Amino acid sequence: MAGIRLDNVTKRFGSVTALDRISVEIEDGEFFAVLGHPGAGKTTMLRTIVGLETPDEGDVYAAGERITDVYPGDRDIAIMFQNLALYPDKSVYNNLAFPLKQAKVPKQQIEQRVAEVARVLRIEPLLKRKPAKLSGGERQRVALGRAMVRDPRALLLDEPLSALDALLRLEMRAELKRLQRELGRTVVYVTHDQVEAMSMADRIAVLREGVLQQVDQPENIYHRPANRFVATVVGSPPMNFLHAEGAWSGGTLELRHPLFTVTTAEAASESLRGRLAEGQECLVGVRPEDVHVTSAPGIPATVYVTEPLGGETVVDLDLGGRLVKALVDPTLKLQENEAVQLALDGQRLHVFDAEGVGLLSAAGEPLFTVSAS
Amino acid sequence: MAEGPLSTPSEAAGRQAPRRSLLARWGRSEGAVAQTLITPGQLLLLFVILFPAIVAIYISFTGWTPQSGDPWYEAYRSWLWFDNYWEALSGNAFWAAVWRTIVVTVVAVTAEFLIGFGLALLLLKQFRGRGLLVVVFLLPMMVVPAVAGFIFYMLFQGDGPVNAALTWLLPGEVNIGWLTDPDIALFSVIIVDIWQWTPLMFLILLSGLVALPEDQMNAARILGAGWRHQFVHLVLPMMKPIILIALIIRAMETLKLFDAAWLMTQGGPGDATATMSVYLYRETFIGTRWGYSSAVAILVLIMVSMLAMRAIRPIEAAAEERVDDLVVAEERAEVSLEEAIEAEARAR
Amino acid sequence: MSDRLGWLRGIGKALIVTVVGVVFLFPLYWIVTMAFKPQEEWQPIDGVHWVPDDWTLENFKKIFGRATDTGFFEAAPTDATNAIVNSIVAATGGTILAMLVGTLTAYGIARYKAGGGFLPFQILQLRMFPPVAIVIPLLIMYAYLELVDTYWGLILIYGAVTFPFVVWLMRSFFQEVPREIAEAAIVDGCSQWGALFKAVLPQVRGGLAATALFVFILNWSDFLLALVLTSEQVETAPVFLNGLQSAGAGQEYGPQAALGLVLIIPPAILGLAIQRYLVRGLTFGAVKR
Amino acid sequence: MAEIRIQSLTKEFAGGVVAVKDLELEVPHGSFVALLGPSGCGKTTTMNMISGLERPTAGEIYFDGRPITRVAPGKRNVGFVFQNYAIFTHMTVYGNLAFGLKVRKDGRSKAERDAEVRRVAEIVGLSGSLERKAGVLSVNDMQKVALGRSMIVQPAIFLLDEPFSNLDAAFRAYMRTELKRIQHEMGQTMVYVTHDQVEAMSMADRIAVMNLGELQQYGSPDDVYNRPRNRFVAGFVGSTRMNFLPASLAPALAPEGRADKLTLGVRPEAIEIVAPGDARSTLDARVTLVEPLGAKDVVHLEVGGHDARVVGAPGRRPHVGDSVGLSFDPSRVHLFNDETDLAV
Repeated sequence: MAGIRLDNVTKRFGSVTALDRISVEIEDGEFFAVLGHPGAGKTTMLRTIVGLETPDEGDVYAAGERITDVYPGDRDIAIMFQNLALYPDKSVYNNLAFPLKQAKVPKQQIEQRVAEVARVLRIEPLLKRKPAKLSGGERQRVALGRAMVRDPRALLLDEPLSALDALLRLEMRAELKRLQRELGRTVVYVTHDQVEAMSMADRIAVLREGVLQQVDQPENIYHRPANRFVATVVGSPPMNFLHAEGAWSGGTLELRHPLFTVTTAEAASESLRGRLAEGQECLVGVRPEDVHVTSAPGIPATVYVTEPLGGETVVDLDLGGRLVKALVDPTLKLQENEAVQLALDGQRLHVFDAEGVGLLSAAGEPLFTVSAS
Repeated sequence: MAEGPLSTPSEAAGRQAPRRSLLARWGRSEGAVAQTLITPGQLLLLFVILFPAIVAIYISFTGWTPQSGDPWYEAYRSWLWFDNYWEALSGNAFWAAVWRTIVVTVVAVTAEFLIGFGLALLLLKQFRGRGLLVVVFLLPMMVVPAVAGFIFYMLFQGDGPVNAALTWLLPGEVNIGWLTDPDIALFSVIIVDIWQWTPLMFLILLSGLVALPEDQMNAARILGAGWRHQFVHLVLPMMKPIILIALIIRAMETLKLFDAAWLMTQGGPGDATATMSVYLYRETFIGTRWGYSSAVAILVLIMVSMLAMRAIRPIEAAAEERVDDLVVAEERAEVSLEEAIEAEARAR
Repeated sequence: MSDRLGWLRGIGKALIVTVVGVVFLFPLYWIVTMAFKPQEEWQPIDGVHWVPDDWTLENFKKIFGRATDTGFFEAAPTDATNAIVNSIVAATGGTILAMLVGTLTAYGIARYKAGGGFLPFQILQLRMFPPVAIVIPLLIMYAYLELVDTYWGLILIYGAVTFPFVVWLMRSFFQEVPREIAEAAIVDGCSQWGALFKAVLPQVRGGLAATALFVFILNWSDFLLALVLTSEQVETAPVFLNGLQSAGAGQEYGPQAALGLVLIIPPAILGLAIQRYLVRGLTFGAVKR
Repeated sequence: MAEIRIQSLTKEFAGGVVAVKDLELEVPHGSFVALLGPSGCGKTTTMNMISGLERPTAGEIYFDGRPITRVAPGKRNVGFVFQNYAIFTHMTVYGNLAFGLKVRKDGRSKAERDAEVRRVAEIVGLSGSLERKAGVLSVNDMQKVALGRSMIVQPAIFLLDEPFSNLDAAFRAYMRTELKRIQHEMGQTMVYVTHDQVEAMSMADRIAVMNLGELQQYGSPDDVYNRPRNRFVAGFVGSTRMNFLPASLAPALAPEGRADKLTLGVRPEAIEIVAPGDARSTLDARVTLVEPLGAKDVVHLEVGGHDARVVGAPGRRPHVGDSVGLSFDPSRVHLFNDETDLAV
């Protein structure tokens, strides 16, 4: 109850609906990620929580109290902008002390508090310097420090790692996660990088064009995607989709693809009874790491192009006219146009209806068996 | 790392928003602060445009003069309706002044543009003395216009340095009546304007050329485009907005030409160099027929504001160049994944 | 391109640049040398003295009221010290007024789009009107308010006439400060005013200084408004120069050149100081070099 | 399509900064070579010298045996795709594509040129937006225009400077496959500059790894990945950073006891987590953090005061604080000499 709640929040900028009836509850102390492509409305959502944007409809609650019209400075919520927005004219010390000065905290307490934050973020040596003289990683820590210094009830981070280079991003990810666990504060973390969301968040909200697609733990977002969009947002290279037709024989549902058939287990078919009619189009979703090249007879395909990445190799396969990506062991040497046999991991399949709405995901349970036709 | 959380989570979660005094709430409301910020500016606008316009319109319908004894607010005693306007519009003195102003503006601004652009192109490539040269070029722009008028008054004397230099250069005695010959005097005024403001045109166009995207130029060179081709297809089209701004701003200022013309020739010989501003000044302070002068002033204000409507658009567009609000950035169209897969199927 | 052609182009370029340089610099050379020429060399019968035979400070002494020989007939009093002081006071006062009002208005427009989209146009239009067209009503209002020939009179009109430059220039500087800096200050607890004074203004200190100097140059260079709105008390230097010009039918070359030189030096120095912002200033922030 | 030979190419900028130091490189006929290295390693400067935008201080460049070091860029028949596209934003897409043909006045009639533009527009997938202004296109379409504009003049050599770095992940993967296919079908000699080793590994036939203006290694993706010549190449190439540990931690792996002067290099995916006492365990470690990435996990460990990472299947996920054994795949362990950084 003590966390942050958005209730049916809608925000329009002229003709563009940046947020469309968003309702979500963020628990207190949770590391909550908001994932989506650029332009999905993630930043607008953050700005609405902190009060820099006022929703056209709906309300924002913090610890159960309605704060929709409360002035940003009085919400006890801090935000770290994507461009960090450090005060270029002030030293690092004054950047950190600024919020405390506005809250009229006694000078002696400010010094002690800033020292504390500087120690936690390992930026003590930088206190005298101006932001322009800092490296990307240091500037990013100072911005985090300024957001933390007032010990707010929640920290909103807008793609904080996007400006850093790959190596630093790796380190900062680990440090941010460790820091959040120690502070025990709610963190709302906006990113378009699915690796960051998957590796750091307790829960992820996937957003597309202002509409909430799914809110769940990383595992479920990955293994039980609510729809086709969520399935493609997480996991790289993205999930493959193969067109098939639903066919009921007795109690069990079969998904017929020209080159293979997926038979659903008895109990699972029951749950799809009303949602997939006989002959109705559907999509079989399978992640590249669940497409295996086997020596045993399987689904026929030809190799289109291989991309060796060192740790693994991405293979583009022509499966009945459609391109399918598979993730294979780097030691497997494949020539172009080579005919291969494929096996789809039945415990990892997903079924979507024609519009892309998720119907059923195996998620490790033996719900499907795949047989070449 | 830190031993424990900085303060217990529940304690932080419980804090409520503080109550604020009226003044503090006023200081936080965007609407109230925005209006307060622009009020002084709007008052200044009223003081310099609205009140003078009202008073001028009122006086322009009367035959009032400062010597007529009664105060200005009783100017209605000599109410003339539109007589002053008819007199101005039918008289040729007014139109002659308008014509002279147009001639000065067109000739001066065109010459400034051609010389300025030529020099900017010439000096585009970085070379040793360029910085110094740009500084030297700055000086004429900095000269107080009245002083510029005085300088050229000295230069254009019959036995002055200009005639002396020309005699030295050209065969035979040169004795041009720069300030005395009615056919040439206006041209002398134009020369002063060209001398003073070509540097501005040069600097604006130079900064435009310098800002041209280097990599598009390189791309054109790699595709085999020669210098002429680059100029016609890349430089000119991309410089169009800046050229427009430079011309408009210079035209705007030249229309108001008074200082140099007055110091040098007081609009003389006769009214050979009486631009609009000089003509109005003479009618007001020598003719003292304030009713008539107000009518002329209103006509000028109308003409200029019509021009201004058209002229402001490019300047506003350039000044607004920076797209900062959030939404436009998010609206940028972006190929969704499905389209990419479709394109791939189509390509094969 | 063979090198010989390149060398030829280099010479051609250098030639053009020197010719243009001479043409543009000669007038300045002429007033500087004239200011140091004794009376005999002002308009010598034996032809133009391109370089002064002997240099004298007499002209400067005359315009600063410490002339030694007042033997020859003086067409008009040449002591300009008072006028120069008036110019300084009026230009500084006008600049301060324009900066205060203009900066606030610029922030109102840049940050909150205050006054609807049309306010910047109205302000820019103000700059388009020929000042002489509003001179009569101004004189009437000033007489009514007893502002004619007073410092306050000049300061008010100078502030109003250069106010558009401040608004447009400061707006372009404010636009360069990311929106998030003001928003960060607000989230950190500042009021809208706190965000402006504590977070945004410190980022545009350079712009403020440049705009102030630029506007001072404009006010310093005014002639028409001072000519119309002042008589003896608050007469500015350009008006004084005009007085010398018309009284002695322009024969007092020496002192006039000295006064002209004194008038040119401040804007020249200030102009070079803010050279980077000059183009931006004169184009209302449209051209950001 | 042409073959490029570069001989002791050097570029020194004013102020003594040496961007490229006597580079030797051979780009065989119709091959796809990647110039890989961190920013500022001289790869873009090298590209600019091949295209003629920059003139080298020393050394020669040959196209098919013919020296072209002093030939003007326009005369080298080179295609160049810039990192920020450098498309003509004020022209239409059609204008951009036709620019190369219009400039070269190669005697083709207007109709032929028009057909050519439409053909290339079809290949790069722009036939729908030929009349649109190039400046308002999406980032991905802009990249297509840049590609099409260079392809249309059938250059002998195609140079690309990190062309896909501004695209979103999904479209970047798609464009990589497309570029490789176009290169393959047309047998086009291509030089591709990138700092992204995944791009280099997945697209190039041969990779030239550069650092601080010097060529570190020039070989096939497999050579560069599995047989790195020095510590820089080993550390730079590979999606997850290679672990570097002092060889003294596992002396058995170092030849004849020179363990103290060598460093051990092993990739995170070449390590398997086993029980502490297990026979296969090469050395012991303590788990400090686990990062679940869906398809696999990245496990952070502390080994004798040094950090290390292991990439494993999500199955048996260790907990923070566990002490475990690390078993190295001996065939994929590298050793580097501490002074020279060269592989042993």
